Amino acid sequence: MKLVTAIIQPHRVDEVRAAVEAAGVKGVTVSEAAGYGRQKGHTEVYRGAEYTVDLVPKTRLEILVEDADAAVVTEAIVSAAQTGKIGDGKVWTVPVDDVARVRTGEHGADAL
Amino acid sequence: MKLVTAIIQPHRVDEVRAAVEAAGVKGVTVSEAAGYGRQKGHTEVYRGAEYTVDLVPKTRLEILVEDADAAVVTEAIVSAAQTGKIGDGKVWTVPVDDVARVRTGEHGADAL
Amino acid sequence: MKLVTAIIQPHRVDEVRAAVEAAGVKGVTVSEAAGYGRQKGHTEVYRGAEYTVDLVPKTRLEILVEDADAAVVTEAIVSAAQTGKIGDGKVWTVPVDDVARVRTGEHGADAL
Amino acid sequence: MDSGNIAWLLTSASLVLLMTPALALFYGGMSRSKSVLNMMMMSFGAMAVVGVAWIFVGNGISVGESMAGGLFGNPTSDLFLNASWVSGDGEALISTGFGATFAIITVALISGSIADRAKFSAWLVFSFLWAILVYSPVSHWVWGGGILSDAGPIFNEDWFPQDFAGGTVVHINAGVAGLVLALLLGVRKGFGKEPFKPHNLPFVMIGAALLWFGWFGFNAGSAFAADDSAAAAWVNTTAATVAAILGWLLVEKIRDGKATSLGAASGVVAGLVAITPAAVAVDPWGALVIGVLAGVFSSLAVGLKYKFGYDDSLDVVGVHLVSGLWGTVAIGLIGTTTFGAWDGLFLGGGFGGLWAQIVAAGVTIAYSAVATLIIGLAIKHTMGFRVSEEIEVAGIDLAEHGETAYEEAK
Amino acid sequence: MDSGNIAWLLTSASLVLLMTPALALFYGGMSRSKSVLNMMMMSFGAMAVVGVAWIFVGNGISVGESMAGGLFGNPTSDLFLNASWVSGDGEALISTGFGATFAIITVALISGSIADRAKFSAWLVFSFLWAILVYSPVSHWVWGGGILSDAGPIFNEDWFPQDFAGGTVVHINAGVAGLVLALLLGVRKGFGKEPFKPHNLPFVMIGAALLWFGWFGFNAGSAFAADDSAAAAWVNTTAATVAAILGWLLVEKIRDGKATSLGAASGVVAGLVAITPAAVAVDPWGALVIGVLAGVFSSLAVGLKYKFGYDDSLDVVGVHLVSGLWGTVAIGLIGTTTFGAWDGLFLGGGFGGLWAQIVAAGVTIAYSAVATLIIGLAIKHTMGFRVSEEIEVAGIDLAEHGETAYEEAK
Amino acid sequence: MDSGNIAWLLTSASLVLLMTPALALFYGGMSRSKSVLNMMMMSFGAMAVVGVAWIFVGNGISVGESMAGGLFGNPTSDLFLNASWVSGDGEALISTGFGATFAIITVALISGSIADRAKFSAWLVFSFLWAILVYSPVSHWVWGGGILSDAGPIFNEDWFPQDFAGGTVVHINAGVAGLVLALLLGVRKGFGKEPFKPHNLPFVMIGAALLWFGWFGFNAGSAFAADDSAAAAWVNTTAATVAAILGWLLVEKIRDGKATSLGAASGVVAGLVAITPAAVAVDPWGALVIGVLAGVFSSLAVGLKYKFGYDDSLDVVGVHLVSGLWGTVAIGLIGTTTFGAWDGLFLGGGFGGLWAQIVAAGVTIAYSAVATLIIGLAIKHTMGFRVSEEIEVAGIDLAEHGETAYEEAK
Ligand SMILES: Nc1ncnc2c1ncn2[C@@H]1O[C@H](COP(=O)(O)OP(=O)(O)O)[C@@H](O)[C@H]1O
Ligand SMILES: Nc1ncnc2c1ncn2[C@@H]1O[C@H](COP(=O)(O)OP(=O)(O)O)[C@@H](O)[C@H]1O
Ligand SMILES: Nc1ncnc2c1ncn2[C@@H]1O[C@H](COP(=O)(O)OP(=O)(O)O)[C@@H](O)[C@H]1O
Repeated sequence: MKLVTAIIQPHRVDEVRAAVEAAGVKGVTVSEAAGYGRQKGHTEVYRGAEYTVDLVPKTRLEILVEDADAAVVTEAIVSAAQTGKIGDGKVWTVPVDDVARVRTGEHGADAL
Repeated sequence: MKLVTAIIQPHRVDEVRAAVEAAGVKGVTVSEAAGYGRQKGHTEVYRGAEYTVDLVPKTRLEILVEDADAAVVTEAIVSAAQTGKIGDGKVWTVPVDDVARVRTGEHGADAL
Repeated sequence: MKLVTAIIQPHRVDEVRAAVEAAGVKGVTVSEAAGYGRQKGHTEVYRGAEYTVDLVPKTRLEILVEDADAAVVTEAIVSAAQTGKIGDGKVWTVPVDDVARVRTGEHGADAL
Repeated sequence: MDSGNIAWLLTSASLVLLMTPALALFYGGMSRSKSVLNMMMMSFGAMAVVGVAWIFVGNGISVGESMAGGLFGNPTSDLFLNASWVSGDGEALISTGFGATFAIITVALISGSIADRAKFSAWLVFSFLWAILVYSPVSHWVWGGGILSDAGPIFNEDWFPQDFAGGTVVHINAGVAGLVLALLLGVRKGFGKEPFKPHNLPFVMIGAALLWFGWFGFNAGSAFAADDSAAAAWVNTTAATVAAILGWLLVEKIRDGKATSLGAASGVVAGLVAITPAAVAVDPWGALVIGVLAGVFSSLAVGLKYKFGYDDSLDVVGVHLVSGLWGTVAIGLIGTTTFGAWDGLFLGGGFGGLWAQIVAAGVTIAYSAVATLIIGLAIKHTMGFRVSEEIEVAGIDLAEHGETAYEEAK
Repeated sequence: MDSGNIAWLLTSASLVLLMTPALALFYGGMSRSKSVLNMMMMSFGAMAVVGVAWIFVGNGISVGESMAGGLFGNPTSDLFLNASWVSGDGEALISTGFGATFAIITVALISGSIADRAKFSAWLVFSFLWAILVYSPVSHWVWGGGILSDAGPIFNEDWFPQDFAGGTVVHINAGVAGLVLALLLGVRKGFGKEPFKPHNLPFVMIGAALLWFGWFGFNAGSAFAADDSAAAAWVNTTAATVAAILGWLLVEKIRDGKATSLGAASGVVAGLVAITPAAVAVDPWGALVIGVLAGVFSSLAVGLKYKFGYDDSLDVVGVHLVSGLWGTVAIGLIGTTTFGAWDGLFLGGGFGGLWAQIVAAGVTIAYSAVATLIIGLAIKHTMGFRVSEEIEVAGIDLAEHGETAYEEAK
Repeated sequence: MDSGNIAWLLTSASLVLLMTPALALFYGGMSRSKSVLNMMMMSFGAMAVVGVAWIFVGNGISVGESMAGGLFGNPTSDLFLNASWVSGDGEALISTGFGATFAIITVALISGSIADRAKFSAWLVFSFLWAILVYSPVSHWVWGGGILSDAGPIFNEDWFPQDFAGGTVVHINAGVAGLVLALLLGVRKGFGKEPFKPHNLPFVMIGAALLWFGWFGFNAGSAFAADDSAAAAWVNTTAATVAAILGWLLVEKIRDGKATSLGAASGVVAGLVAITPAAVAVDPWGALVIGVLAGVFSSLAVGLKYKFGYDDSLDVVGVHLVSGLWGTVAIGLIGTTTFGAWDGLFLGGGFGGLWAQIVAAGVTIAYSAVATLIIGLAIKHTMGFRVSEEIEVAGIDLAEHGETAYEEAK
């Protein structure tokens, strides 16, 4: 199994969720993050002094999938999250040894 | 080494922490998340219109363990977090190349 | 490629970001966490009763790097985040199968 | 000079001044956390520019001697409050201050219909012009001996509109202006799809409560004395408001199954709005009736924007226009003469009062709509009234004010 | 009609009205973020239903002519405030309004003992019944010439209970009712194990400060005039409160090593409660003593719930019952006649006053306990008073009001 | 005894009492979330210890008969307000209460310059000593017939300092003390590098609004009657404040491109500070001028701390000292005699008034600087004034009060 992690723009979450559901994904874990890369942050003014807030808010999605689905889900995320502007984010895949469903104690693909 | 990640119900955190400590775990990193899967969210009312909030709050635990302990810790989490209701969460394990302790610069199992 | 994850003291974030940039890293994802380990929490008073808050706030950094850079970046983080006190945190590395840049759809090292 | 009256006017003016920041909290809590500052700044901005506008010519236009057959008061009669000042008369002086607080809150009310998307500079210009060109003349018509008073060309000493504290001048006026601006600026991205939920409901509740507190100055202060009328207005204000909470929550409980805190806070405001014109014109039983129905009408009316597609973001129309109209018309139905001027239809007074109330409401609606449209269009086509969609989605606070409302610890 | 007195009564009634939303903020801040709306809605709900109950029959029961030997006032004497209205008398009218605000806050105080777990509909029914069946008669006993006044069967013109602004009627009464409801509804899941810490301490502090502000209307307004007594009450109110902050913080510093903000806010309330009955009955030195000991007693008393196992969630008993009792009894010890009615024990007045104070407190405790229990049991066994444990753990706001207090930006 | 005057004094004293928690909210919102409680506790602590200090000897030192040639009032003349109490005179009694609220807020203002780093116990000791040794005598000098009054050795009946409500006594005094303490305690870790941004700007705005509301009691209440002067003060207070918002925002718009909410809130306070001494000494046009320039001056002055390297954390110097000085001096320039005592320079009154204003300001600055330094040094070298850097970085709330301001739901 694989864990696909996506860092995306917060306002694309709904579109991405719809896309991965269409690709057969049944569950997603979401959390807040912030990041920077080529996209630098914005400028705020405080008491007459300008300074840069360089961390931009992002949303992290984590999706457990079977090995075969990782590429498909990655493409689904990329196309749904894409706006073409710097800061659209990253999607990466890591190998997973095992998954367990807490409710039932099932393991492996059954636990997804 | 392995990284065991668990997504659980927020109100089971204390029980799970006790269980993994009993299983020999010395440290845990905790963060907030939200998710959905088979468990759908709840309904809120706003200005006479109903709509669905489908992300349910969850807690993420991350635990670094030696290879041999991954299965034991996973079982400890599953049994402590289990309520039997949909939405109890997932536990997964990924391989870890290396761990370092910041304070000392130690690496590997010593750093846990 | 590798994913280097670091759990550090919140007040060392600026130093660590400077250090990894100096080591050639172009982007970072940051999120909030809390944790415990050897470092136990602090005591709060409430209505005359003392009790322990044992989760200490930490910051999580996630950095995607090429295989060759993982060790360098880890060392950069360790030395920048180190204060020598208990609770300085952990840095670990996991293998990554693939990375995609959302904006362009590029994959692999080009996507970093 | 009666020290008790001055004491009450000083207190009342202070209370009404507090209403605008209270509104900022009420509106700000209903906004999303990325646009709360802009929402609050529209109220604070109104305090600044309307305050200056009032001291400059607004007070003269409102209470100066009638010109042009009662269309407005003499704008130069009290430039920079100089005439009031040199009179040395405390009651005159504090009355101009009391008037300023009314002009400010009326303008601030409008801002609720254009949350998240108006340029701050455009809003300041709008506030200045609207205070001088709309609020000041309309207040002259009703309270300054103008065309909607018993001294005007339409009415006579027997039958004339009663508006104790501002059903027409304040609430209908602001409600219509809010509707016009909402139409002019257009809907927000996501309107009708996303719920745009309040980011901080305790703020909304406390904002509503501070409005209520300040409203005692608004209504009971409109007696311009610490007398029997003021006491009557105080009691009716409370009666209508408690009833309106119940009315709003009842509709929610029946329709949605749940009574919300947003509903309770909105009910407070609806009740206060409806009793404003009628504060002494009906008895406590009448106040209860006006209140409970204000809660019912406004709770039903806030859904209309989804039906008709205007993005009255924080329900200026549903609450202020609807309950303002209801309270104004209700006097024509159940007005009594214990403290009021004439009996309403159901109390045997005939249709005279009802007619007067409807005409006053109608004239206010017509003028406010046209004048607001002209001012709004002028701003739209010169400096522009709305920020870009990008700014709106990212949050207007950052782009317009260079700030974010909340910072995490570091 | 004296305009200065009316001005002060209008102001005082407005101030006391503000106390209930201030309490909502104080209590709401102490709640957890998943149940803050329900906590605040108990106050807003009390405003709505107790307001209506008071206008309906409550005012009559409280201040109408005594019936049944002083057990209650004539309920039909001022139905819907009609008699007050037609009297046209401003002081009478605003006094009924002032009375309404007392009834509302007294009921709202009780809600602190049942945080996080009461059905909102059950709370509304309780509020309505308790206002009519408990608050109104008890206020008649003490202030309306009833059984606990000098005109009653127990006391005489020399020795009778002094309760300037509500030590018995308001604080002991609400404190006992809170205790009974806490016992009736039972403890929350986690009581005694988890700390249930306040989710927003700035809210708690500002809530306490607004209570203090409103309390000037409560205490100094209870002079029913802008006179020497009112001024005396104002000064003592401040003296006791500043001393009570010190008293509470001192206990914390000694016992826990740290002076908390929750302690400062709680000290404010304890001091205000204790000086309420005694506002003019002691001198400023006495007020300081009452205040500092109120802080000490209440800060020690809030821990008792853990010992005895009743979940008085936000310390209605520890603060209102304990400091209310202390202030009531203290008059019997250090009362003076500059503005008060008789001298206390330590000032050479003998035991007469002390006895009167203790009897008044005792009768109030007994009646409040029994009547609250009956009303509470009736509700529990018909509509049910408590939500399910599942709802309690998930957060009552969502289940009862369909809302969450705070929304993140999106 | 005039009931209208008492009514207004009761109201005013209540309003000014509210200013200190309003300041706590204003300052607290500007703090970081890890130190907001400590910031607010400095205000609440000042209420407690300065309240007691005032009742003990402060009132006597301030208004008792002059001793030592006008250096202070007789400290034993009103111990524990006993003399006021037995007089039974309402106006005397409430005036002592009114005075207490001024002493409290003046001390609380100082705390803004030492955010995040002062030991709470040290702050309490400082508050007590400063209230007795600095505030009380200086208020005697200006208002109690002391050395800075027309009865003093420096001035005469024609030319003497005008300070209606506290430009010297309150704002210059507190501003200088803030500067001295900021220097004494030293800068915070990260000063000049990190922005230390406000953690909750809606709190800052509402805090400023409540300060404004309370300030009506401060300024209009300083007429000590509900009379023409009080009305004049009310109007000028509003005129200056609305203009100051504009002045501050204008500077920001021109310099930074954006008008901030922090700027609007700060403008409110700057305007209020500047008009405080001049509330009746200038006409509304003069009030507008004073206000707009207060906004300009203070918005420029808040940047000075970065230049000169003193960590006046929340801008006590930039706002209170600068606008306090400006308002005090402005009377010498544009004072008029409609309600004021003499004409200023530009109104043909010559240099007499300007000289009096400058001398009064200078004497206040000198005394406040020296006395604050002595008290501060004494505390620093005995109990210590500052927490460790570790505590400061981790957040002072936890270490000093054992609390964190906000709790997440669980
Ligand atoms: N090397 C990296 N490791 C981890 N996260 C990264 C890395 N580079 C970028 N990110 C994340 O992706 C987001 C977008 O990256 P950025 O370089 O700004 O835009 P783009 O990918 O469109 O070129 C960043 O805000 C950060 O959260
Ligand atoms: N495929 C998945 N990938 C990542 N997280 C998931 C996935 N499926 C479920 N989750 C997480 O697990 C939680 C519980 O899953 P759910 O399907 O609702 O319950 P259960 O596991 O009891 O059937 C979700 O809220 C989500 O956070
Ligand atoms: N086994 C572990 N798995 C995951 N996170 C850990 C583990 N041990 C420690 N941590 C994280 O590292 C932080 C610091 O660890 P701690 O043991 O307190 O200090 P140190 O590493 O300096 O000995 C913890 O707060 C926690 O977030």
